[in-house]
Amino acid sequence: MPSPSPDPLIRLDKVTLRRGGRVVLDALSLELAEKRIGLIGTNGSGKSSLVRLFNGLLSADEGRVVVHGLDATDKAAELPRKVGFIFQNPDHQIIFPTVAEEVAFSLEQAGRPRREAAREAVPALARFGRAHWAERPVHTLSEGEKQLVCIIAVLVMEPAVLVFDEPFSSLDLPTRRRLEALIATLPQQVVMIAHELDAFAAYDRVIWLDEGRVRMDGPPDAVVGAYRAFAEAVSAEPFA
Amino acid sequence: MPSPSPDPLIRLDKVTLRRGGRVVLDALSLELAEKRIGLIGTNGSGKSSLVRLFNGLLSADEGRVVVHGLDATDKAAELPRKVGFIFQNPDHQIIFPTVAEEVAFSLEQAGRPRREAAREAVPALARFGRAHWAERPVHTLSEGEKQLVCIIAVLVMEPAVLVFDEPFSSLDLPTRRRLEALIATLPQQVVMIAHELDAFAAYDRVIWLDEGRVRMDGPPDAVVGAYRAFAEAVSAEPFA
Amino acid sequence: MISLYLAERTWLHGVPAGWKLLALALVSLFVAPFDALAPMAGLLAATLALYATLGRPALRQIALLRPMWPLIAILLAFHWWRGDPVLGVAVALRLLAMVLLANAVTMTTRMDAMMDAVEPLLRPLALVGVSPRAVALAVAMMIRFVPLLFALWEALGESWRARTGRRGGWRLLAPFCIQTLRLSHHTAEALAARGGVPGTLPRTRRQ
Amino acid sequence: MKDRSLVQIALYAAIFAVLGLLPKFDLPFAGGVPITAQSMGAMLAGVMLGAWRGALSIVLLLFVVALGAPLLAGGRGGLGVFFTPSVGFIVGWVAAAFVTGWLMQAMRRQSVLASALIASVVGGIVVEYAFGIVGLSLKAGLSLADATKACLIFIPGDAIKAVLVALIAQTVARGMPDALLSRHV
Ligand SMILES: Nc1ncnc2c1ncn2[C@@H]1O[C@H](COP(=O)(O)OP(=O)(O)OP(=O)(O)O)[C@@H](O)[C@H]1O
Ligand SMILES: Nc1ncnc2c1ncn2[C@@H]1O[C@H](COP(=O)(O)OP(=O)(O)OP(=O)(O)O)[C@@H](O)[C@H]1O
Ligand SMILES: O=C(O)CCCC[C@@H]1SC[C@@H]2NC(=O)N[C@@H]21
Ligand SMILES: [Mg+2]
Ligand SMILES: [Mg+2]
Repeated sequence: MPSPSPDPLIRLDKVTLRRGGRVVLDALSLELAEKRIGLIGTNGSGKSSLVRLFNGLLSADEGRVVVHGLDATDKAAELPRKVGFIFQNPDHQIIFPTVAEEVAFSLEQAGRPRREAAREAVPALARFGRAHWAERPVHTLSEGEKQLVCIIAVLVMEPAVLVFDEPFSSLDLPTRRRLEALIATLPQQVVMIAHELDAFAAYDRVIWLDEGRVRMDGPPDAVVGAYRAFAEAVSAEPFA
Repeated sequence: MPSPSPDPLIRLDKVTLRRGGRVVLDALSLELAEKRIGLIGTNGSGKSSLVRLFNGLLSADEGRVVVHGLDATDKAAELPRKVGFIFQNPDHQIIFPTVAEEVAFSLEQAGRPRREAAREAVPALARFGRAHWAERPVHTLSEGEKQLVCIIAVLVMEPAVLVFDEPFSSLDLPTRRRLEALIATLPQQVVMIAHELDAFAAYDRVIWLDEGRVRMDGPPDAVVGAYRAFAEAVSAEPFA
Repeated sequence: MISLYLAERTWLHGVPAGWKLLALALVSLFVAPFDALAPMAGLLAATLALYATLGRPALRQIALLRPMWPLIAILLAFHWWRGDPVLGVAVALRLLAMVLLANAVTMTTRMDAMMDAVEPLLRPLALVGVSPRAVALAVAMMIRFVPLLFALWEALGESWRARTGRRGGWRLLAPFCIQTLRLSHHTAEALAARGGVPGTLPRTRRQ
Repeated sequence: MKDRSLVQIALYAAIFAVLGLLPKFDLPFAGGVPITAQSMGAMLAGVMLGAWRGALSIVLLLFVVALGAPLLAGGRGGLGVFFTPSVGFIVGWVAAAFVTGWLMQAMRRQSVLASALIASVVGGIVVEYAFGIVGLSLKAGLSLADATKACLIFIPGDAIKAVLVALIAQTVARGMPDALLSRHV
């Protein structure tokens, strides 16, 4: 069971982030207390950059980020233990050559002794019906299969916050549905980025990011609806 | 304008493909003559492997592949001029450090002299409203932005066949819609893999691949409908 | 050439990593001074016999030596030219045998097992503030990067071929350098995202 | 960032290993010390990573080689290589990478191309050969003068490698400026 945080809140206070000279997040203030939070927005709007502040992969140029009581500046090194992070591109997440090693590393980072972690990797995979992948070299998996490995490797760590950066983009429909159902039952706080907007139906809150600012923030049907309308308007103007 | 093929047909004759000791495609026979063909199936069913036969990135262990009159074994080197290929993972497609170089390379491959190609890269990007990306190092783009660069880089080559391997997985809704609209107007043959099943509504034919064999083949509503039903059945059984 | 790990299990997978590494080190030390034909031929024969006991998948891995043939040819030609072809053959045999032996260890040992085996040797480093787990991880990563660099080169080549139908060759060198750096950048992020270099923070134990 | 250093060290050790898979030649006049692309690896590590991390990446490589991994030129490895006439060169790579990296950092304000070239020549040739010559004279029973002469054969190749390293460093500085760690410490 994931350990509950005493103060389960992600707080951003006038956060500005610059990357390569561009302002990517612009004096953003947010309080994320809900259990299920969706993050949407066009490509390049700053979604991935924002969630990278939560686990210390990026740090704010101005302003303050506090995640479940940990200041992201002082306590950057402790954040990854609180915040599980599924990368948008599986190739950016995978560290080890075989599936079992990848999962075992997570278990070890979560505090299990080495041997125990190695032993538990296969049962952990079995919970997802993928025990037979244990010995497979990761690079011989299909893209969707790799993506599932990334998700499993983070879920087994049972962190207090789960950040999913478009976790289902390459998954097949049955696997996506089963993961959505599984995630719905988890006790942790979930921050999910997706372009597949159906995913948010049962969420508590959806935030629409636009050029590093919040364009809309509220219940899923309102925000997703407005975003869809925006998308239709934009796409009326054809390419080329 | 893309040059029309005299014989616009992709034919597979009892094709078997093995990868890492596993049979990935199993005595597959197909005749693809339609303009718009969708390819669906669960992760690892062999979709990406199949389309890699079309442009010679993989070659069949048994059987014969003929693409628009070119035998994929003898004429492997000529295939890429016929078959434009958008990779599933942008990181696997991008070669050059800047966006303009990436696009210029495509133009050069399509027959433009080097200088002309370099000059034309910016107008080509402009057709997609992305002229300002020209000088950006590709790795500083967001994942969705990279995916769009990959698509643009292949579209500008105007090959006779366009193979899209989950091209929209990271794209935002407006961009996806605009590309779908653009693709609908193209004169070329299109083979599209996607897990996002709405994409196929206006297609001529959808093929459902399952463990390297054709499980169903027909008009989009029938095949997609059956696949959805299958997905619901599978996902009734929860993970973990 | 440090072949990828072999998924099909063989009996050698079951031998503890430490023993395999020790055996390899001992053999390499022992054969270094020999330049005679007979012992080297014997060594290679024994190595091939070892592969035979590992089964067909292992034997297939011998194909990984293909890039070494030109080197062996040059070596033989050179020693011939110097008037000592027998020495050339002996040297070539040793080279092949040792590479195959080392490959046998690599393809039957998972990296975490490798780490385990190495760790006791590193314990003294803790005295100067270097965590043995960090060193073990660096070793594991380095060994992982070698085949990955080849995979990266291949992926670049595929991408080039997908648009040209030809091989990229030297033109891919500069893109390759940049890709390797991106690879390491992403790996560093992936490591940080899961808690960073181990052993540097007090671990919170959970039940 | 500590994770980043660790990964970079591992990466350059791996690149060094890959360079060893390019063909080598056994040269009689140099007592069996091969011409190898790996001498470029030490320059590259220093230029890209700076003194400490550059040197550590070579230490890591040598450690793994000692464990038996066949990562030196021509697929050699194991403890055996530390008993050949090459040993001076092999150990010298650590110092070569360190000095190369140190110079690179010291010339932070000069152009990447020029400083990488100078650093590679001084670290990867002058320092590297100093170690190598001593090793060679001890192991092959040559006088220091003879050992020095034997090493002249390496100069053209190593000069080319230094130029290559400088060009690579410049390309990287253009396409991915942050990656040149030697400039950011
Ligand atoms: N390089 C490889 N070596 C060995 N096996 C491979 C390799 N690449 C893919 N496979 C295997 O081949 C099968 C088909 O893979 P493929 O990539 O074609 O699947 P896919 O249908 O495209 O899946 P996805 O929807 O996840 O992209 C899978 O079982 C996969 O594990
Ligand atoms: N390493 C970087 N250096 C400079 N700029 C960057 C870097 N990474 C991203 N950016 C820029 O920052 C902005 C936000 O990028 P980010 O990756 O956060 O977008 P995103 O909302 O996640 O988009 P997507 O939906 O495509 O994943 C984009 O304009 C992008 O080009
Ligand atoms: O693999 C070995 O045995 C070590 C070889 C050392 C070769 C040295 S490094 C500097 C000089 N330049 C070369 O090309 N070879 C030597
Ligand atoms: Mg993103
Ligand atoms: Mg695929």
